[in-house]
Amino acid sequence: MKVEVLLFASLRDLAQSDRISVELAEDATVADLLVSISTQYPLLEDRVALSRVAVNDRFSCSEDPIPPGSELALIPPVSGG
Amino acid sequence: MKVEVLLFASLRDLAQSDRISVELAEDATVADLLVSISTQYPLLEDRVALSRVAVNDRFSCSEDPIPPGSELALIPPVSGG
Amino acid sequence: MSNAQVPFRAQLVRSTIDVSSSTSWLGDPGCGAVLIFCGNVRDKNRDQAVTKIEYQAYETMALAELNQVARSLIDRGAHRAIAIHRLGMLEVGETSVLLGISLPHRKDGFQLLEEGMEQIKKMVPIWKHEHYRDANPVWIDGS
Amino acid sequence: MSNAQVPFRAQLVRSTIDVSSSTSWLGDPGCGAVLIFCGNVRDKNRDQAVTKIEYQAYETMALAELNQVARSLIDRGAHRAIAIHRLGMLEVGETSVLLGISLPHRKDGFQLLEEGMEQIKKMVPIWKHEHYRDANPVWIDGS
Repeated sequence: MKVEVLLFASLRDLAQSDRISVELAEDATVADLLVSISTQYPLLEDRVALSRVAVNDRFSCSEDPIPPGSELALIPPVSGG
Repeated sequence: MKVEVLLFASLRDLAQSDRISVELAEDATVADLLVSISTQYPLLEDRVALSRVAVNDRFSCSEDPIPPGSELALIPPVSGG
Repeated sequence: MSNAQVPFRAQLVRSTIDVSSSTSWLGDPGCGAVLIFCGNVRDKNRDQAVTKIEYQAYETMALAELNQVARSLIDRGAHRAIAIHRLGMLEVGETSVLLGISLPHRKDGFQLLEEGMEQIKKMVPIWKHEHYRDANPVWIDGS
Repeated sequence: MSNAQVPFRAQLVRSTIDVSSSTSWLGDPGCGAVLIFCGNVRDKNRDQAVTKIEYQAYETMALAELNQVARSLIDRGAHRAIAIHRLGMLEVGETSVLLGISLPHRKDGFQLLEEGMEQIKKMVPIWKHEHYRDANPVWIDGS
């Protein structure tokens, strides 16, 4: 399946877009998503290693599945406050 | 010597005045002052036991002397804030 | 809870954060203590002279996480809690974040406020784009 | 220290304490953290319904001690500190005391603010005369 992943901060600047499209296996987990991003967008690889994935506005764990239709986002270390 | 001692809160209500006059020996210390207040104003005795003495706007210690002309005050446990 | 039905509140705003309206909202006749933290833009970071900071958020999630921080402060003893984060470009000295709580006694308030700020710093997806006097702007996001 | 020569301030006042003017005064381009504690009149104490509280001070000494508290917060890392206590009769919900500090980083601020409040509660000669719905007023002074 093809999913969209929202980008922020330096990731957005690097990709020159606020989202990327990623090819995934149907039963992909969050860990698989991170690997796929790094493979398909080598420019982002360094920062992906530091980032968490949010699924539908919540931080996820590596082994979580990716339900079709979810809103996905790559969350680098936050610096608000 | 005769000194004036400022009163506050319940002490002021008990004495029905914002100050009392106390007879002291010339070389009296703060500890002597407390004893003299209790002797000369028995109504205040219970609360005097809980109070500190301020000499010229500063908390004093029992053994401190009482310099003539000082502003003296009896400070029961504070409850501001 | 006299003047609000929900005892916690979270907001993302794009204009000045008004500390006095937050203080009023936190007021509660059963609370003797109100504590407020404001995070302001500093003129220096990592030895660089900072001129301004742009804050970018993943807005839906940031609001959900701010709400979660405020709610957790209620769960841990605050009677009211408010968390506000500003987005967009801020000048030095302006307030980027306000966290406030009210509770019956002050005793536990200081640590609660601190823990709330730690949560915000860790969990809320907002990022700074720092602008410097003598260098190009940098995203502060683990880079 | 851009907008004041003396970095600490203490006041005794007889009207509403304005949190926003204190917040403004605390602002400093070198400070990323502003913390404020407000002590408000609660509607209950020792299981009695409180209707109002009168605060009485030994004014010269109270001002000196408040100054001392603010100064000691500067000595321990705050860049600015303000301590304000209100006197006279206050209604439930009104603010009797405000303590505020600003400092470069938030880390030490919470404990510093707490310690400042402990100092005020212990050292500043001010007393409450609590008025109750169902009983005569009582001085809270160790009685």
